Amino acid sequence: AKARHKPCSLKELEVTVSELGLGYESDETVLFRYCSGTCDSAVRNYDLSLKNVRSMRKIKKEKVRARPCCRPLAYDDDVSFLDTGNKYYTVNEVSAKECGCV
Amino acid sequence: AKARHKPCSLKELEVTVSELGLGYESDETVLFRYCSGTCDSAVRNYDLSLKNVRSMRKIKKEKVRARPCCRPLAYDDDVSFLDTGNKYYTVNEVSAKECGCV
Amino acid sequence: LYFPRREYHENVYLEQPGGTSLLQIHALKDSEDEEVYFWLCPQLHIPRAGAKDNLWFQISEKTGLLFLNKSLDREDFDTLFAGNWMSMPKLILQVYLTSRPFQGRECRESYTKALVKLSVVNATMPACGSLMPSQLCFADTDLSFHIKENKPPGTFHQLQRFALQQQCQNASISYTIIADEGLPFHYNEDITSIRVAQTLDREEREKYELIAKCTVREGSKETSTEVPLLVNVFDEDDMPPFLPNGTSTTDAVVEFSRKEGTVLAALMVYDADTTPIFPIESSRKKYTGIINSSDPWIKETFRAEHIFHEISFRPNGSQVRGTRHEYKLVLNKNISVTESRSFQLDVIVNDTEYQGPNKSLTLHFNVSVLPISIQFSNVTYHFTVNRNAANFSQIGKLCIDNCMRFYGVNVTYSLQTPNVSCYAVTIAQGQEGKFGILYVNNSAVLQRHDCKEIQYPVIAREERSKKEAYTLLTIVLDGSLIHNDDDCPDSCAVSKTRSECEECGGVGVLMGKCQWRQGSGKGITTNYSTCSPSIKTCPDGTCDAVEIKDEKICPQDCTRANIVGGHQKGVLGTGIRAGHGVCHCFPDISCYCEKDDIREPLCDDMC
Amino acid sequence: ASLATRDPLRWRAPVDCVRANELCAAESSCSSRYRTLRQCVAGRDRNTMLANKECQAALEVLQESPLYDCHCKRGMKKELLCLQIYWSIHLGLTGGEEFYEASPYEPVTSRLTDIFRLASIVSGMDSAGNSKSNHCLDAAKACNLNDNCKRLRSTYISTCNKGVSSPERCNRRKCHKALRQFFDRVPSEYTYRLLFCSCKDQACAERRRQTIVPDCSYDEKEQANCLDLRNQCQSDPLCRSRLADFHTNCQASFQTLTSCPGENYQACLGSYTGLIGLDMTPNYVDSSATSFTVSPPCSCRGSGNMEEECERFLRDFTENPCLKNAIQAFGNGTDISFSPKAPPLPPITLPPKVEKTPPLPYDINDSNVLYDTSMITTCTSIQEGGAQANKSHEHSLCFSERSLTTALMTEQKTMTDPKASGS
Repeated sequence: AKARHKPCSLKELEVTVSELGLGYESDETVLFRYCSGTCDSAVRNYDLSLKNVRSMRKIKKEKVRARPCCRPLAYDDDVSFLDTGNKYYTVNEVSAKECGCV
Repeated sequence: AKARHKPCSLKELEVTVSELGLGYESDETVLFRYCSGTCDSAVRNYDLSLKNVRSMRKIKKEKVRARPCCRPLAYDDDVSFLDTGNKYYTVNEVSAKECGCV
Repeated sequence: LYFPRREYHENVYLEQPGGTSLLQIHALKDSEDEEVYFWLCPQLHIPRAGAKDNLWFQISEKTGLLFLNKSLDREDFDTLFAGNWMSMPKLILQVYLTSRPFQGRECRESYTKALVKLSVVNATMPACGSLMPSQLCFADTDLSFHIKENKPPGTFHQLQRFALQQQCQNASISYTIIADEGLPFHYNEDITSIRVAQTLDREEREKYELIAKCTVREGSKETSTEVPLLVNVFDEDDMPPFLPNGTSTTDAVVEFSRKEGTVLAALMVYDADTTPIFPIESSRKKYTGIINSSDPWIKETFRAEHIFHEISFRPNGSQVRGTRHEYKLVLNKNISVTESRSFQLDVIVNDTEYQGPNKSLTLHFNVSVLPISIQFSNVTYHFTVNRNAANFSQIGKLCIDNCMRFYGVNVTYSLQTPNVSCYAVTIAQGQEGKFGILYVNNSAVLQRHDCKEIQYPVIAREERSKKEAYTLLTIVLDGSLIHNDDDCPDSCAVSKTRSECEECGGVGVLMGKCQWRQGSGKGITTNYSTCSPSIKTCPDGTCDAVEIKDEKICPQDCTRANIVGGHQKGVLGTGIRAGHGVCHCFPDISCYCEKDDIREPLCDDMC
Repeated sequence: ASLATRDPLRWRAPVDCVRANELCAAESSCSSRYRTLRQCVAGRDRNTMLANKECQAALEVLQESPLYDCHCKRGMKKELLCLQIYWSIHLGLTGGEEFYEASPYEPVTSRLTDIFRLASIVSGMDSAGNSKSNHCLDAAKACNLNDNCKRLRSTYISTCNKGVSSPERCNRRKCHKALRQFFDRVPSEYTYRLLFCSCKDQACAERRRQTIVPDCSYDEKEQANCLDLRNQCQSDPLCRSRLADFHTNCQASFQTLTSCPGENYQACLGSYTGLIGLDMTPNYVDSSATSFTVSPPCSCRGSGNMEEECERFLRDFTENPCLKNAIQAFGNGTDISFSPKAPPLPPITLPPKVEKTPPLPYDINDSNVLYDTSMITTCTSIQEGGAQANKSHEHSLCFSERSLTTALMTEQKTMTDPKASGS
C-alpha cells in the first residue's frame, strides 16, 4: 500500500555537532529534535479556497502556500559544546521543542 | 534578473463565494485575504541543521520541511452569505487576518 | 345601551359663545324599553398634561347634544395648555351612558363610554369665506360605526356640523346617502340623521359600505364632497354549535402507538359566531370540551384537546366570519401493551356564552384499545458473519412483530450465554427501544477456528408489562482471513480515494475492507463520495446506537468536529448531511469536503 | 429655586429621562410626587385614580419638573431605563387611551440626504454599469467588504440559522438579539442598503426578504393576531417605545408631499429598522419584483368585534404611503430636501382607494384639520340660468391632495327615510 504518512509530530535523533552541518567541528553528541509528518487534518477553508483561487489564475507569480506546514512551534534551549579546537560555543534554536501544523 | 519575491505579507482579493471553490453557489462578493511572499529572513539554525541531517540520509521517507512557511497566524471572522437557493451558510477560517513565517 | 362609535372628533375655536352646539352623540339601545341618559365625566383630559376640571363643556342628558356652556377664551386656553408643545392642542372628554339619571358617579373604566377628542384651535372661528366647502361638511373623515346585531333600530349618526353651519348661514349645505338597494338604513334629509331601520343579523351580513355626499351651494358655485360611511355589525353569541356534516361519531383505535400525546381521532364543531383570538385567555374559555365519564381509568388515560380557527361562511353572497372548533381525543399517558377494551367515550362540547337552546352537543368516540403481542415471528434467526469482520460491524437487526410501528412501547433485547464459549457478538438497543442491533464486539474470537457456529438464546422484554418473547440466534462464521497493512488508519473515513479506501480495513467493516461510495451530483450534495465501513448503514443521516459508541466508526453520521469545505451539517447538528466532492474525516479532529479535480501539482515554492 | 417655580433656563432645556429622574430624585417634592404618580398609574382603574385630587396634584407638580418633557435617544447608555422612566410618567399624562402613543425618542432632525445620495451614487453607478445589477447583492458585497458590518452580519446569520432545518426550532430570542445588535451597531449606510435595496427581479426581491433570516426571526406556523401582538409589544418598554416611534415618524400625513411627517424619510426608515429584532419585527411578505408589501408577523384573523381596530393597526404597515415612499426613495437613491439642488421629486405613491378608511387619518397630535381628509371634493360651476340639478355640468374638478376613485355602482341611489319626510 502507498506509504501513509503519520500526522505531524516531534521526532528525535542523536547526532554529533559536526553532523549538524553548521560548520562547527565537535564530536560531542546532541539530541536533535525535529518536526515530521503530514498536516492533512489541519487543512482549513483558507487552504481549499487559496488552492481554488490560485487554480483560477486570480493569483499569479506569487509565493503562496495552500497547505499547512508541520513546523516547530517552540524551540529547545540553547546548545553549548567544546569544539575540536577546545573552544566553547553556544548555538540557539537548533532543536524543536514542540511541533504543530500552521 | 530572477524575479525577487517580496517578504511574507497579507494580500487581499475580492472574489465571489462561488469562486472560493468550496462548493457553495453564491454571487455574494467577499474579501479573501491570504499570505504571500518569502520567509528567507526567518531561517533558523534548526532549518540549516535539518537540511543537512536530511541530506546525510539520517532521515528517510519522512515528510519534513526545512524552511519556514509564510502562513496565516490568525484568521478573519466567519463569513456568512445567502446562496443561490436562498439558504444561509456560515463558513469559518476562510480569510487570513495576519501572516507570519513559521 | 352602547355607543355606535368609540371616538368622536370636532374642532373648538376661541370665543365661541356659550350655548354653541358642538356635536350630536347618539346611543343605541340593547332593548326597546331602555331609557337613555348621557353624562360627562367631570374631568377632561389633556394628552401629556393629565386630568383637569371640565368647566366649559356640557351634554344634554336626554338628547346627547354636546355644547359649550361657557366660552373658552384666551386665558382658559393658556391655563389648559400651558407649555404644551403639541402642534394642535387637544382635550379629551369622556361621555358615559346609563339607563337611569346621573347621580354624581365617578368616571369608572367599566362604564359604557365614548371619547370626544376636541382639537382646540388657538384662534376664533374663521370667517365663512375662508373655509373650504369640505370643511363645512364633515368634522370626521373616519365615518365608521358599529351596530350590535339583534338589537332594536335607532339613529346612530347625524351628518351636519353644528358650529360651523350655524356660522355660515348663507351657504346651503345638503347631504345625501348613496347606497345599494334595499339596505336596512334610512336617512332623514331634514335633520341629516341616519337610522338603522331594523334589527341586524351579523350571521347574514357583517359589513355595510355607504357613501355620504355633501353638497355646498354658495351663490352660483356648488361643491360636492363624498366620504365613505362604513357600518360594522358587532357579533353577539346568538348561534349554537353545530356539526358541519352531521357527524358526531368517529372511531378511535389504540394499537401500536400507545404513547402519551398520541392523537387518536378528531371531530369538528362549527359556530356561526366569531371567536376572537385576542385576548386569548378569555376566548379559549368560551368553548369547553369535557370527557363525560365516571370511569377513573378513562378520565386518567384520555384527554380532549380543543383548538379553534376563524373560517368564512357565505350566506347569500356576502362573506361572514365564523369559527371551526376542532376536538381531538388524545392519549393522556402511555398505555400498557396488555390493555384491551372497547367503549364509547363522549365529549360534551359547550358554548358557555350562548344563552339559547342546544348550547351544548355531544361528540362520540368509539374507542377500541387493542392489545399488542410481544413475539418473534421466527423461531430462529440466522446470520452469517465474515471472519474478517471488525469490531462494531453491524450484523443485522432483531425486531419483534411490528416493532417499527411502536410508539410508547419500550422493548429491550438481550443475548443469553451462547452454546459455545465464543463471545464475539452483542446487541445494542435501537432508536426509541424498538429493535436491537447485532454487532461484533470481539473480532479476535471470529478468527478462532474452534468458533464456527454460535447459537445465542435471545430474550425480548417489554419493560412495562414485563412480557417476554424468545428466539434463537445462530451466527455462522465464514470467509478466509485477510491481512491489512499496519499503515492502515483505524477509521475508514480517513481515506480520500477509492484505492486508499479499498486497500484497508477499519472499525466497523463487515468483510475486512472499507467500502468506497462514489457520489454524484454537482455542488453540495447528500450523495457525496466517501469511504465507509458499510455503505448500508454509513452514511445514512442517522448516528445510530452502534455508531455513537465510537466516532471512528462513522464520523460522516456522528461527527461534531469542524467540517472544512462546502457542507451541510446533519439534522441534529451531527455528521455531514451533504458535502462537496469527497468527504473524509480525522475522527474527533476535523472533516473535509473538497472537490479533488485540481490536477495542478501542489508546489511548495513558486507556482 | 424650588421646582414649582419653573426656571425656563434650568428645566426647560429637555434632558433625557435618566438625567431628569436624577434631578427629580434630588428634589424632595418632586420625588414624592413622582412616587405618588406611579401609585396612581399602577392602580387597576387608572382613570378613576388619575381623577383623584392627590394624583392631579402630583401631575401638576411633575409638569414643572424635567420629567415632564424628557426624551430618550436610540442607542444611548441606559436606553431601557430611560424608556421605563418615560412610560411611568407618560401613562399618567395620556390616560393610556391613545391608539398612537407619542414616541419617547428625540425627534430625528438629521436628514439622510448623504445616505440617500450614497444610495443614488451606487444605484446610478450600478445601473450605468450593468442594468441587470442586483442592488441587494451589491449591498451584501458592501457589507462583506467592511469588517464591522461583515462580522455583525455573520453573527446574526449564524445565530438565526442554527437549527433552522432541524426539528428543534432556532432560538428566536437569541436571533432577535443578534439582529438588534446588527441594526444598532452597524452604520445605516450598510444596513439600509441591505434592507431597502430596490429590486427589478424576483431573485433580488427574495434576497431582500431573506435579509432578516425570516425562517427564524419572523415566520410562524400559526400567525398571531395583531392586537394580541400589539398587546405583547406594549408590555415590553423597548418594543412599546419602538412601536410608538414608528407611529410617530411613519404616520401617513396628507399635509406633506412625501406623506411623511416633516418630509423626513430618515426618521421613518430609522423607526422601521428599530422594530427589527422585537416582537413586532416587520418584513417583506412577498418577493414580487415590481411592488412590495411589508407587514408585522400577524393577521387580523380572529379579531371578533375588534376587527376594524386590528385592520387599522395592520394598515399602518401594509398600506402606509409614507413608509412605502421612504423605502422607494431610498431604494432609488432620491430624497426630498427643499434645498435648491434637491434631486427631482420621487414618484409619490397615492394612498389606497378610499373605500377603506384611510390608514392614518390623524397624526399623533390628532390635529384633524378638515382638509387633511381622504374625501374627494368636486366643484362644479353651474351654467348661467340657475342650477339644473343633474344636467351636464362643466366639470372643473379640483382634487384635494387625495382622490377617491369611487365609481358609483349602477344600482346605488340616494337613500331617504320615508318616515322622516313627513309623508
